[in-house]
Amino acid sequence: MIKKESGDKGKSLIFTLLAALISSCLLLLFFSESFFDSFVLFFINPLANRYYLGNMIAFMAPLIVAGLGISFAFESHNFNLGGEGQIYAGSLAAVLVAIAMKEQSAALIWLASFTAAAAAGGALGALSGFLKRRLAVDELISSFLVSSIVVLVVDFCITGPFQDPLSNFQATRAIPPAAALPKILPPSSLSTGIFAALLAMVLGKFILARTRFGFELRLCGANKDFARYAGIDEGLYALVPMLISGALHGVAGALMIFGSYGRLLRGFSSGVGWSAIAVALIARNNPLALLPAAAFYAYLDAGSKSVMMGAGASQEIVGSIQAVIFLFITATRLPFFKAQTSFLRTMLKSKTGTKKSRWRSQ
Amino acid sequence: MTWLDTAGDILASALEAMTPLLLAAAGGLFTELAGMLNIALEGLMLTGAFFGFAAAAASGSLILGVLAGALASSAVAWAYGSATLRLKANAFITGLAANIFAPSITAILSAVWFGTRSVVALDIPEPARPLQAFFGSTSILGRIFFSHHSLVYLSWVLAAGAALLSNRSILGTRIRATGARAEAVAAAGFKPDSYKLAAIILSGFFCGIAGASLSLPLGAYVPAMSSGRGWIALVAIYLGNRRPGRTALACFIFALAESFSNFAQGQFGIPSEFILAIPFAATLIALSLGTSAKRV
Amino acid sequence: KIGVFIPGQREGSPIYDSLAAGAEQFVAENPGSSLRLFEAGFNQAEWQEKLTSFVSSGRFDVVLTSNPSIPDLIEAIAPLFPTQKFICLDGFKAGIPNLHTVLYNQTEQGYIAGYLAGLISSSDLPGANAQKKAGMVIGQHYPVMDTLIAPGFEQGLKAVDPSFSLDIRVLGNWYDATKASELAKSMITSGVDVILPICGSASQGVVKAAKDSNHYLVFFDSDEYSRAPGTILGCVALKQKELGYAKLNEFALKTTPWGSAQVVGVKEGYIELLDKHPSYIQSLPASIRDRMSELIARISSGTLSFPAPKL
Amino acid sequence: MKSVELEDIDKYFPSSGTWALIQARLVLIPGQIHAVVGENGAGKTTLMKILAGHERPDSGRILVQGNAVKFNSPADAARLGIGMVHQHFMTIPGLSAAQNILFGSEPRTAFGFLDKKGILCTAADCAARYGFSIDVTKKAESLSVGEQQQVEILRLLYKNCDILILDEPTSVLTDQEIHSLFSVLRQLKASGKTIVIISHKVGEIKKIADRLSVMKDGRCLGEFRASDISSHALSDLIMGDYESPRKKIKTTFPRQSYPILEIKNVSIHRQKRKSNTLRDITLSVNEKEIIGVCALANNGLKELEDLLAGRLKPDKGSVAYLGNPYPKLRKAPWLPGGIAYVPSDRIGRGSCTDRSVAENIVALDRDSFFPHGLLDSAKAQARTLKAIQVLGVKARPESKIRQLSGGNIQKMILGRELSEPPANFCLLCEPGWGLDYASLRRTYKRILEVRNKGSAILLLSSDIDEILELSDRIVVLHEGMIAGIVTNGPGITKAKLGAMMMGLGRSDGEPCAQPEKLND
Ligand SMILES: Nc1ncnc2c1ncn2[C@@H]1O[C@H](COP(=O)(O)OP(=O)(O)OP(=O)(O)O)[C@@H](O)[C@H]1O
Ligand SMILES: Nc1ncnc2c1ncn2[C@@H]1O[C@H](COP(=O)(O)OP(=O)(O)OP(=O)(O)O)[C@@H](O)[C@H]1O
Ligand SMILES: [Mg+2]
Ligand SMILES: [Mg+2]
Repeated sequence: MIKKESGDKGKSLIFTLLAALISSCLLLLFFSESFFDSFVLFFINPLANRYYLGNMIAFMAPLIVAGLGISFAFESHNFNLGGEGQIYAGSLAAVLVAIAMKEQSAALIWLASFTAAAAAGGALGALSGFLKRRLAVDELISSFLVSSIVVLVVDFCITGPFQDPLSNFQATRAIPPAAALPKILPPSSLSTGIFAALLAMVLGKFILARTRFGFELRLCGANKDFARYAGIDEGLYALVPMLISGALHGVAGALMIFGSYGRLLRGFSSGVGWSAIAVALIARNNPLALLPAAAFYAYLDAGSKSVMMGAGASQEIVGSIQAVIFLFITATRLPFFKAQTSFLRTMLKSKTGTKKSRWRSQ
Repeated sequence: MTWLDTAGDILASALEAMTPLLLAAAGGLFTELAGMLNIALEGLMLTGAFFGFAAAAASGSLILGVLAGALASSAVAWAYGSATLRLKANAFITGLAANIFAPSITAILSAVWFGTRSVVALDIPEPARPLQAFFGSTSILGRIFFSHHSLVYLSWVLAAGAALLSNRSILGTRIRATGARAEAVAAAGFKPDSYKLAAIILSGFFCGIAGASLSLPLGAYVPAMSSGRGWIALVAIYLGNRRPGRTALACFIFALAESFSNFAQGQFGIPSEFILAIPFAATLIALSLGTSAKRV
Repeated sequence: KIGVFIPGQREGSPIYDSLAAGAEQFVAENPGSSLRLFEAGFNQAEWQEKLTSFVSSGRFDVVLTSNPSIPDLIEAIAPLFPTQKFICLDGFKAGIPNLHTVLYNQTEQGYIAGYLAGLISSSDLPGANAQKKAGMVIGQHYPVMDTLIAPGFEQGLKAVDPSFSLDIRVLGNWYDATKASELAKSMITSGVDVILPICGSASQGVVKAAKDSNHYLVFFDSDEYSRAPGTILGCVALKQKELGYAKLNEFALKTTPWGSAQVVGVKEGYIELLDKHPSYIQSLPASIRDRMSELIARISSGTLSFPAPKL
Repeated sequence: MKSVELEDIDKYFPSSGTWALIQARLVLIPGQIHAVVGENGAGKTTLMKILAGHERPDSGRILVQGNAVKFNSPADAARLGIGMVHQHFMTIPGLSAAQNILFGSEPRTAFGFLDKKGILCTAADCAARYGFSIDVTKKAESLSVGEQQQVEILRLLYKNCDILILDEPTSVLTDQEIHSLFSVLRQLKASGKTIVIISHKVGEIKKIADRLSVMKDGRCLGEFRASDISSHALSDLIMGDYESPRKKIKTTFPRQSYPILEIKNVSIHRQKRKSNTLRDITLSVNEKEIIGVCALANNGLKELEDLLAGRLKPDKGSVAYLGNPYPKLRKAPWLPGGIAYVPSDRIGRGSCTDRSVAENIVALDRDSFFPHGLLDSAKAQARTLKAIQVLGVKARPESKIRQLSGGNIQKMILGRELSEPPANFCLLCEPGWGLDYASLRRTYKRILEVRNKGSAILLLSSDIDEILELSDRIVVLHEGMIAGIVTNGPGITKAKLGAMMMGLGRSDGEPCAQPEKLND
């Protein structure tokens, strides 16, 4: 029988992290000029250096928000592969609104821009949801295709109608400086956006775990047939979670703009959509676990940058290390540790199982 | 040039552009049938492209190149598959790992073997155009069907082979059964994981050849040269509803849209971004029409 | 102590490779100086952060870099690191006290390439046809491309014959060589016989397509003849290595005009048609070579000049 | 021929904190049919899964031919000739029945390709040899339950299993199907196979089994020769002190009751469906009335269920509930306008196996349990306990459904759907599935209670005894059409209904197959 290994999750996570750590150390040892330097740069520097730390935490904000978006989709058994396009479109909407509202107060700009970002991202997500509901088009594929199109269209907007005529970057004009989120650890790009992200995360957890909406959404994800039997319109939950997912991606994009970049640069989000999926999967779709997962991911990212800059390690070596870590990070079972875990399990059982209890009918 | 000629050229180049897609989709079909989302197609293709090219350059033989590409990519697929199945890790994340790993390892080896991490262009034999001599390429039909290099025809044969393998062979049936209901396969006394692994290795094999079909005709290895084709292959499989014939048709639709957009760039005053989006839009529309037609 | 900040990857980008080579040459000739190269990758959104961390280590006397958009970044961080000196090639921004920029006159570069392409296309070389069409395959649209290079190329073509038309096709990335080859083929079937590829490593696909169909290429930025002798008929190079070397020397002599922006071109010797290469001499008839020499002479002497580009 | 012994098997499920088996033992004598009986949750399925290698025991020994063996997977057990047909079938969708039967040892042509013809022939031969009447070309997903079961049994036979374990094989079969199953089992026994069969129906067991083991609370109470023990003594052993309310609590329904559910001229055509669809069905279910609907497999029962479950839209005709169009989305049974629905697919549709019992109950009525959008746990807990109590489900509100035994899942669903206040309309499909005798009696009692409180009940069942016991009126479907509606009474016999189900006219005296009388 194929069964989900329950329990031992915490333990296996520690083992997997250890395995990842050890194998990446081996790679560093093998490839880098000076193992010690590289090790410090990769693993210590991101935490010790204010600038790296700030950027690392800043990177966590969009990861958490977009990861939350992925979780909303996953929990309802939808797969949103369109994050890239949703982030990009959301950012464009946010920037345009912010520029148009130059004269207004910062709070007003934030309100309008983030709403616009959510609307733009949400519309794209909803499109995939709609296609799934109406035409039974797989949302995994449609979201990917829509995103591929949107990235090109936004590229056109950036380099065409909305290009900043004064800049050599392929970028829109900057948002009003007053509207940028307050910085926390200058010169790093850490801004108050991280608090917004944390707030969104907690709110997301609350909605999924406690509210009726979250309950229905998760039920549809767990068993559509039963949800329908229970009188839930399961088609709605193909649409709405994708909408939310897209909207959160849009907001994640806006957070990056208002927190770090200050304008929409072509290709600025490249990869964030994918990273968000990785983060959500590492967190196993538990919104609160997004925080450590995003921290881990951002830490890895910061470590790579640090070692590339400091020790001249090439992109390739850093890539190999990341690959190895990804290979292990979601492992729920490690062959080498199997003996140990099964030993632990028998120990555990002998402890809990002493009292021969039975279920009693009420 | 008449419009007929133009259409013929577009068709001919679509058939050529279809080759890597068709092969990668044939590979991805196995993992899809085994019930796994294989996002590593991209990385597997790149591995095949590099090793295929390296072997062809070293041996001077295209056949060895194709084989080496297939084998190297199968090996990477095996590693990715075992990690996913033995460690019970999330296939998406391990797939991501494979996609990060492939460009890294090829760059490292490229630096060692060819002294550059960038484009490697060496003299390797041109793939033959086996049918050109017999049927000529003067007529439109000749250009469309008979003017291609051997890898194009190889891809047709292999795609047919993959279809046969998935529909008719024992292994194919087991893989399908695993995808349809793994616990039933286990209950029947088989190990579903070994069929999943077999499917992943098969996908590696086909993707490796797909990669070789990029680098060998070009006579060069260019980093990142798979540039999203693995994803498109995945799209094609969905569009083809996991059936070999329809998947091949889906690959053709995408390739046709792409070669049309290549042509269209020179013709109309539309911003290039919109033209580049044509293949995706065409696929999305085909997907919507296709499934809605099925619903009636 | 020199830090070279490469907004891309050294290998595969001749322009960055020669920048690094220039710096390496300087270090080799000046014992006591040291060099640290950093490749920031092609994602422009990451440059700001990476440049800041590169600089924030405070290890460099001067940071040498090259890209039109980098001066904007330096402008943003210059106040934070007022003592850090920056030299940026291929960029233009005056007025920042710790920055010196040198811009290539890429309209000139485009014009020369276009003129050569026009001559080739209208010649009776075996691969040239009667149609007045030339093409470019570019990775993406970007400002220098749209405002300098492409217009320069087109002017060059029209200077040969006003009836020339330019066919520009966009790849959408810098590495899909297979698609680049398809684009080139499609262009060739529509009558183009000379192509200028500016699409990074994907240009390999254009080379392949041109070679297979016996048509011609002109190239940019560095000596590329050996990639396809007889197919690549001309290279209009930026002498980035020499310029980088010269600027570092200037820095060592403390004569750098900080805060100023220069424009260099053929006249200064930093844009050059590589016409000494045997491949150039053998493949092109004397008539074309003569007209090219004449053009270069006109530009050097200032008879033909292009307004300093505004960016 | 192999002898098999299970000695002192213990099995603890940490996830539910249950000792499913405590020192359980079982001796199988070669060439005999061995029955395992016991109340719901007694551990029967778990013991059989251990024997077939699907679960590993915590302690205890499995002896085959006197040698201790260890099964790490079903494959290990299969190698020793032990195979199991699960309570929930394991056919593989996408493959034909023939491919399912031969799965794992298909005949092949050169180059390792499937010999499609060979597969069909071999499978058909195999089916014919054991007297199965299945069309092996059908796809697995279009097989009826009876056919799926045949496929599963044939699969084991084809693999030459000596020891066949059948977990509640009869619970979803019609009488005819049970009859033919039993003759197959006898034939197998004659050919030397050992068979283990789990069942809750004492009459059946007395008929088919040579020996029987009684389980209770994870222990084996004893083994008996079937001929040595009377049905009554057996019931007592299984149920302990449960005294059965044999007397029927039937009340005749009032003449002038009004219709609650009205089906008018409903037809459903589906070209793709192989099974028969509905044709011109007109039926009204009145208050205080139970209408039993019976049919052979593939004669429209499934479609009728799906129609009333909102899964199929009528192509023609209409359905009205309380004078309004039939609701698209069901309301919880205890709400005004709600509908009670016990589906025949209890794992996929009737419950969410990854969720707790409480969540499975809360899910039906989000309006009341999420008063301000947030869960009112106290209320949910109260409703859950109420539902669990109706039939005595052995589970805590927080237990996951997947940890429940088959019978307990069914009791949870029944309890939920039939708790107070009852719905105006109840759609009950195979309500007695997998229930032990005591639970079955309680369930019937509860159904009649609900009827007497005014509900209109439509009972779809393949068990004619159930239909006869509960129904006021009986509808027989044949090829998607109503073959007859009769008022239940002494004149209505199994034989008569059987004839109607096979489409053999309605008048008495017509020749018809005589189904075996199973119950005493
Ligand atoms: N409803 C239930 N479902 C599952 N397990 C139960 C239930 N009730 C009790 N148990 C388990 O059974 C064991 C015995 O319970 P407990 O000590 O409450 O029984 P008791 O007090 O001896 O009997 P009772 O409660 O019937 O008077 C406990 O370990 C408990 O975990
Ligand atoms: N996977 C599991 N996890 C936890 N508990 C389980 C699991 N499977 C069975 N149990 C528990 O073990 C006990 C025995 O279950 P089992 O399925 O063997 O009963 P059964 O005799 O087959 O009952 P039924 O007649 O209802 O099918 C039950 O209390 C059940 O809740
Ligand atoms: Mg010409
Ligand atoms: Mg059971």
